[in-house]
Amino acid sequence: MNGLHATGSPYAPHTDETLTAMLEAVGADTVEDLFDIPEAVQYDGEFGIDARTERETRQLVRTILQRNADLTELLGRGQYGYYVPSVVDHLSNRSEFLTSYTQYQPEVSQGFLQALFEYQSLLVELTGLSIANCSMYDAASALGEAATLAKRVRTTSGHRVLIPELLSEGRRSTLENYVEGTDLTVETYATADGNVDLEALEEAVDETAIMIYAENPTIRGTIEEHLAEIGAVAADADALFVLGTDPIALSLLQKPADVGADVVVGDASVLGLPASYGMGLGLFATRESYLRQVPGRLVGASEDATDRRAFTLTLQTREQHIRRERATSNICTNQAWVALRTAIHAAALGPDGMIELAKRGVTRAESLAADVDALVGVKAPVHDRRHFREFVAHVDQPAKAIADDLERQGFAVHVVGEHELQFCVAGVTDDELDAFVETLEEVL
Amino acid sequence: MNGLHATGSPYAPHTDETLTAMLEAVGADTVEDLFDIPEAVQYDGEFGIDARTERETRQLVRTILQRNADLTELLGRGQYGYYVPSVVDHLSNRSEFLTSYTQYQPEVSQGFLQALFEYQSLLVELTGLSIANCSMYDAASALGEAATLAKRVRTTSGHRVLIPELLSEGRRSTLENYVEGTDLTVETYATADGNVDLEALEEAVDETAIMIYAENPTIRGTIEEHLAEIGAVAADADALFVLGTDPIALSLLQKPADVGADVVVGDASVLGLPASYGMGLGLFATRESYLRQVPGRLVGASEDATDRRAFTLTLQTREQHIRRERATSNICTNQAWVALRTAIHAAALGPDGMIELAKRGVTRAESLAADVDALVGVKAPVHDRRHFREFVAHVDQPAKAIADDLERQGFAVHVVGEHELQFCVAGVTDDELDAFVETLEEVL
Amino acid sequence: QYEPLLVEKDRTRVEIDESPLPEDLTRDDLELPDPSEPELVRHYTRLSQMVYGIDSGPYPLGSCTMKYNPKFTEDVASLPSALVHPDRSEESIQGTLEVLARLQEYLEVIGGMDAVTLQPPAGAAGEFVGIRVAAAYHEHTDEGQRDEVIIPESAHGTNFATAALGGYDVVSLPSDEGGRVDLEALEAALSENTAALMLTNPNTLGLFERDIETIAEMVHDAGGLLYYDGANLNALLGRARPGDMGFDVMHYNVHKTFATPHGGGGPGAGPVGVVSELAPFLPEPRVRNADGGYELFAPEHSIGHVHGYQGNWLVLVKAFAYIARVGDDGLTDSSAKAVLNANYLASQIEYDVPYGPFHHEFVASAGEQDAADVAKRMLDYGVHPPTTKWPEIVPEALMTEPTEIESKETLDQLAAAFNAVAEEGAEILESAPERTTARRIDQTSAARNPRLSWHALEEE
Amino acid sequence: QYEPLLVEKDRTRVEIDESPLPEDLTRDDLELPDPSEPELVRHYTRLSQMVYGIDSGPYPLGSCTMKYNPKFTEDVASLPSALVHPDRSEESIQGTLEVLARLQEYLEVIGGMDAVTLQPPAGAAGEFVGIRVAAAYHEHTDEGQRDEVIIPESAHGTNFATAALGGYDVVSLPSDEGGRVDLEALEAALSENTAALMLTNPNTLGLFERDIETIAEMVHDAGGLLYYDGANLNALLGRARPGDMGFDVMHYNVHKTFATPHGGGGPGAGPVGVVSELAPFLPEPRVRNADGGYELFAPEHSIGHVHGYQGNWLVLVKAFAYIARVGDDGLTDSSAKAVLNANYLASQIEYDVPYGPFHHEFVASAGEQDAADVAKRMLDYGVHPPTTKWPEIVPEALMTEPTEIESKETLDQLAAAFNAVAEEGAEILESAPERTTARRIDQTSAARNPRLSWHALEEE
Repeated sequence: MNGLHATGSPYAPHTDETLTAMLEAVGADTVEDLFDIPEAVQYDGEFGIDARTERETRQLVRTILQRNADLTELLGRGQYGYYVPSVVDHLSNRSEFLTSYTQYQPEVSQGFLQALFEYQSLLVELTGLSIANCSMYDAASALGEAATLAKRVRTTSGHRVLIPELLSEGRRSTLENYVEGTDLTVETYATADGNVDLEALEEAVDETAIMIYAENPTIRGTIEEHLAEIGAVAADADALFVLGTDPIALSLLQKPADVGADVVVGDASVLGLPASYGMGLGLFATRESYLRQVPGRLVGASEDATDRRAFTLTLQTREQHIRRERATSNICTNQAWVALRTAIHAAALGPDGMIELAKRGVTRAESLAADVDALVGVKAPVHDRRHFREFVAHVDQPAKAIADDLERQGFAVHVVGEHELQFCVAGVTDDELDAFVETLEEVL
Repeated sequence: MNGLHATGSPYAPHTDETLTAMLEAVGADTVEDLFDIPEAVQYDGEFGIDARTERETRQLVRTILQRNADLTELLGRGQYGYYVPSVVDHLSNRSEFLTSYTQYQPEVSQGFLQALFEYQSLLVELTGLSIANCSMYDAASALGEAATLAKRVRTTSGHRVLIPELLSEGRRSTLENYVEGTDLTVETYATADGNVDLEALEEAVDETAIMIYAENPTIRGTIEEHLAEIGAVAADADALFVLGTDPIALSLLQKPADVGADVVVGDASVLGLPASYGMGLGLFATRESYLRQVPGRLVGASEDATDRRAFTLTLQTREQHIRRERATSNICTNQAWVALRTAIHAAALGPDGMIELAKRGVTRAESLAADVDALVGVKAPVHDRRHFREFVAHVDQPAKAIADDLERQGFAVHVVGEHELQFCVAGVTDDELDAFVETLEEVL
Repeated sequence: QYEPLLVEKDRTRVEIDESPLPEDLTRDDLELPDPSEPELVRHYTRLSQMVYGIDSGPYPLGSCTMKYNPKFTEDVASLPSALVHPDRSEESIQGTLEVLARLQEYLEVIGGMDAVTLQPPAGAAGEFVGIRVAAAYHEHTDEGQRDEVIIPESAHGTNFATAALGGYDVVSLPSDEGGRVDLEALEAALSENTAALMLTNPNTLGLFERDIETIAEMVHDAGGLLYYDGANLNALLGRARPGDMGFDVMHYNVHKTFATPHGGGGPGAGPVGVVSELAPFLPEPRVRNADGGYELFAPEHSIGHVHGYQGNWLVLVKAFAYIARVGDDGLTDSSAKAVLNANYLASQIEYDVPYGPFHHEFVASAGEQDAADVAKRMLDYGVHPPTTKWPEIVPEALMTEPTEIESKETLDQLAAAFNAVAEEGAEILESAPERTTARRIDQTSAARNPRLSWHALEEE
Repeated sequence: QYEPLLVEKDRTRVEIDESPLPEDLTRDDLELPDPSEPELVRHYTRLSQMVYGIDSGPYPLGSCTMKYNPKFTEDVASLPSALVHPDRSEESIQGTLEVLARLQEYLEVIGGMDAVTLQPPAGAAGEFVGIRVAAAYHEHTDEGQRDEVIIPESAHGTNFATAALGGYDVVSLPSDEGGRVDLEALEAALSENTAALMLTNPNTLGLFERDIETIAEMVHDAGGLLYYDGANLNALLGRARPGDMGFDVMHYNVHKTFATPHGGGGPGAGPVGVVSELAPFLPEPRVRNADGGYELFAPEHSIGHVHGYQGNWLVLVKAFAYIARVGDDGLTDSSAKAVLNANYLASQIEYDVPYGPFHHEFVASAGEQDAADVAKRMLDYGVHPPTTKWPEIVPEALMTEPTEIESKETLDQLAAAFNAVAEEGAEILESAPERTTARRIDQTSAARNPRLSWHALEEE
């Protein structure tokens, strides 16, 4: 109806005729009469935002975004640009999924509830823990929520949250914000050659520790070798062992339940989302015993009036809209649609495909490390550990200068030290890795 | 299930286990045993086509297609690259639409049938004729079908099909193929300054003419001024007046029923499809009296067992699957999904938007003609007519050389004579037109 | 579920005024639906939910090869670089031409043909090209008058209609007892008037024409050409090639064999392959390699165009992507699983299947039941029924083609639907379907009182 | 309609073997659903058909602003150039940064705020940033101990939960007779302990807080900050700005006001705007213009991160596209039509609406009926019901927000559903819904016996 010369909202359907009829029905002369805003706070300025046609708007955004350089990204450190199969887009963009609200009327939301139930089940299988919520914002906020869970479930007088010194700034800082309103304090413990320094950790842990956080793989790509020991240290101190990881790593690496993890957090969108400038999906799984203290929404099975299986949001008395200031979290809008995508991506891969993808994360990273180690002026990997998906390399020249050169040649890498670069193979094709090694050799 | 290392078809679901069970059920040892192909004609060679992952395949096609130059296309002559609103893609790609078959089971195809009914109705409104089928392949094949219709409905001894000398090669040649199996012959009549030469036409028409074809707008972008007269000539000779046009032109130009058209053909995908290398949608509308002779599928309203309105394919006794060699056409698979897109695009524009788009076809073409006419060495338009969407310009220099220069500068135009270029504004933005005029001036 | 017509919700009549054209060149007004974008979206979303597609469940329509349409092929077809005008210079669309050239090569080797045109926009259009090429060939090489095309009784309706459109008389060929070409009848039908024999292999009963070499020899000896209808090619992929069997011309239904979506009836694409002797007669323009690039050319004796441009490009690029994805192994596996699925499903249903051994499809008989009613009733079990009442050689035919994409579980579900209906009486069948969007639709009323537009509905 | 779990159709347990890692670093096995691609597609296609979205029909959830989500915004968010890793150098992602910077500017002018952060991934996260910024500000400027946040009783639950998460004691504020802030109660609640007052305007009854200037003055006089909960901003677009009313901090719900899809519960985005005094406390990194380009920087007293990176980028780019599309006129028209629609709908229903004049939403009372039952019964009429039983100030509340995208026709259809249910007895209501995919679902059983994964179902 709006043709090419719309005024007003292009999405409001009112014609002059219906407008008149509606105003008459409500007894107003003009729409303005319906507003009850004191004159003093009325706004009569203009935003200065020109309306555009749909085509012009698409052109505008495209033009702006084309200012991004087209780089092959060997980037990771918590965010991964795996290839996302086409079915994930096509199915998750089905508009019933995309345009629906939270499932407060389950009778007309069974499809989304079931998808979220399948997502929860995926995480239960991957972690070995019995409870997974149906999403938090991202890995960082899930970590923050884990700390508040620790606060609620640990009745000891503890207040210390222990995190590794090697941790992404975003995660550490977000965690600190989450605990700022509590009496908890965040402290780091030392790492040794990319893994947890077990001795240092043991020393740091006492009865005031209520939570120990570790990651597998670590931010520098090393596979943590002492998970069971960390679990034991935590158990001895009656502290919660919170493990940071992700669904692809979990497909191959140790099952968290087997090493004593109480909570698993991380970014589940490694499955389901391409690199999206840090947009994620907070994975949150825990033991059944903490069920009533879990933050976030939970989908459960139930029965409908005809005794058929049906799904519904459940245990909502934990949530803010019921319990207000005594809720287990303030989260309301979450990342449900990303969880849907993750479930679809996992199903598209199947267990075989997920394991294979994980194995390739090991073999391809280690093979790339060997390739760059063979170059003069590079030593890789820096850590004498097994690696998953990425690794740190020592370069004799200043790392930043090499990274800049690489960027000019079309490759993005992490600078993680004055003479340290980090390379990640996730989502990068073999051909691109070959080209990268060649280019690295050239710019050295 | 196929993970990263599938063999065989990635879309066949069989596991080793189900394969065994199924072979047992059919009493075969191997799948090969089920084939009843004489050894002499068995193929044991290889096609030499490597299987690829989905990602690799996408990459392959993308890489190949990137060999196309990125040009602003001032191209028309029967195919137009109008902007297609985003809703058209999103709705027509709903997989129920996209992956369904012809509606031979109407009880589970109501949605598609209704959409095609709405498409037919759109054409009825645009042409003023009472019957429109739910698609032919493209404008050329619709023209061919119109000739065979003329053959069926004209009982005179006539055999001559008259077409304008200015006609696209694809349409003329396709028409000739369609009539090759009949006793019809295709003859051209003269045009005058881009329009039908009425006198020449009158001279050409006698009792042996069974069909007169004309276009509005013509292939050179002129608006035909003598439609009613052509209609009268055809009526006098008892020949079918077949008019070639399209839905955007019809939104503004004379209504075919008002000028005596018996059949309207053309490319309806000017609404609905972006430039798709010539893929189209054959528009076919005619008078009610020819209903039983119409080629192609028709959707009609009916009632279901509960007396509710329902839609169904109807008058199928005209079609090849029922009437075989006596069918009104051999068409089976048609362009239904494109017709769906056309209906959506039309509804997205609304009558206002369609008329506006058509008006802009006139004003922008004439404005561009004025702009290029102002350049030294260019005279435009060549024809002293009103223009729709495109026009021919005379250039003093060799046209091909100018077109080549323009292409190097990012613009594609038609070369239609040694010193004639043709420019079309459809789908080209104002900014792009400005840049074009500037570039043309530079390369002259 | 019920959705009004758009025009019943919201319409506007707009007068043509302030037109840049004089009044005598314009229409007076235009009255069309005028929905807001949200309402438009809801309308078509609801309509879509009233359609059964491959993504809804099994779709075992015999002779239609309703395969899963891989989603990624939609992505490649919507790449901006895929969307070019057909009148662009060859130099500026080397990518488009390369896709076409490579697809031609794929189809040549898959069919065992020497040259392929991609121009025909559908299977029937492919048949038409085949028949036109045959006619042009005979005209060019023969003195004699060849005005007959021989077609087996059980062939697709398009074969008959196409031959007639090409100006040929149709000579109908009865089947032998086993459901295959009757060689004696063929001998009788062949003459110096024979332009071509059109054959589907496996035929519409799913049976391989075992005597194909003899048939080819007979046709060729009579001076005729052998045409292969590619509708059933999925049965043979990687196992036998029409070119090796002696066929001279063939069409491929890429929307069947190569998994492009059927789109509710189209668009499809019907490329045509020929042996080298016929290549000079193919439609123009064709694509070929030239100097490390690609160019268009007109074959020497080309029949000209059968489409305004180069056919259904968006379909062709999807077919190219599909073949490039699945490769040799995938193609060969498709025919294996398609044949296995048909045989397995047939073994699980209670209806009689009179002819065999069949390949990718079988034709069961509904016996005392009306096949059309059986189909309607199957809808109530949530599956799509087979093609019915055809080929007529099988009484009350249920022509069934599950394709390779169905799992044993889905086939079992289909068999359960067949078998449930097989037990039901005429009364239930005649009142079916009961659980669908619309109940049984009155075909007679639709045809007797044709209402083909909203205008016609409003005149009632 | 019923669809099994994927795992019930097809699953595989895979042992981890031939691993590149030593056994003690790996798990033993993995058991997951293992569908073929066609089956996967059918599964999720069927699931989607069991979901009611905005594209299905009206969705008048009060306080949720369920607008139509323009399709083209999906297209821009899926541009390949939109998809970059967050650790890229600033130089290499100038496009991404420009979108963010321009969206910040849009939001600043729309809200009348001096600075905006886009990092919070949801409305509640925005509230948290607001509360943390307020805390940091007080810590930085005050000696006094401020440990209370005042929140009206009728406020969104997230306000309370957020204040608590921020370590504050919540002081609950009763409404006055008219449903607005009770100034006397506010006076009593304010003290030197007051960190902030969190307010929604229009409030959850749809009423504009007419005394907003006085309220602002009172809060500021007490040394507190005034927080604006942006959930209801759609009512005021182009007509009043929180910044002009004296608010110091606000969040925007872009998935409400700026039409990005709700996605079944998320992702959303909850940008936060502040007055200049508070800008130094905003989360890092922020984006700003620099030398004709864009750069990231850390505000002087930043509270740090509240998200691992920069929030929900894909949502933000859609919001940017929406605002750039509709412009001033579209924004201002949205609030007009949203308010008109709410008033019109309220005028057409038989339920009592006790408070007014309301703006974009109204809260009707189901009276003797149970509001939750009313909602279930409305589902049977094919529409989505309003938010129910909240705010509690209205007995059996039906909190209704149709938004600007609904037509009079759709509103009439909604009113008809309201009015039909209003006439119905308790028995019908309690057994509703009857025409939905699932019938009334047993919430008690779900909570008493939590089955939260397929593993739990199998243990039963």
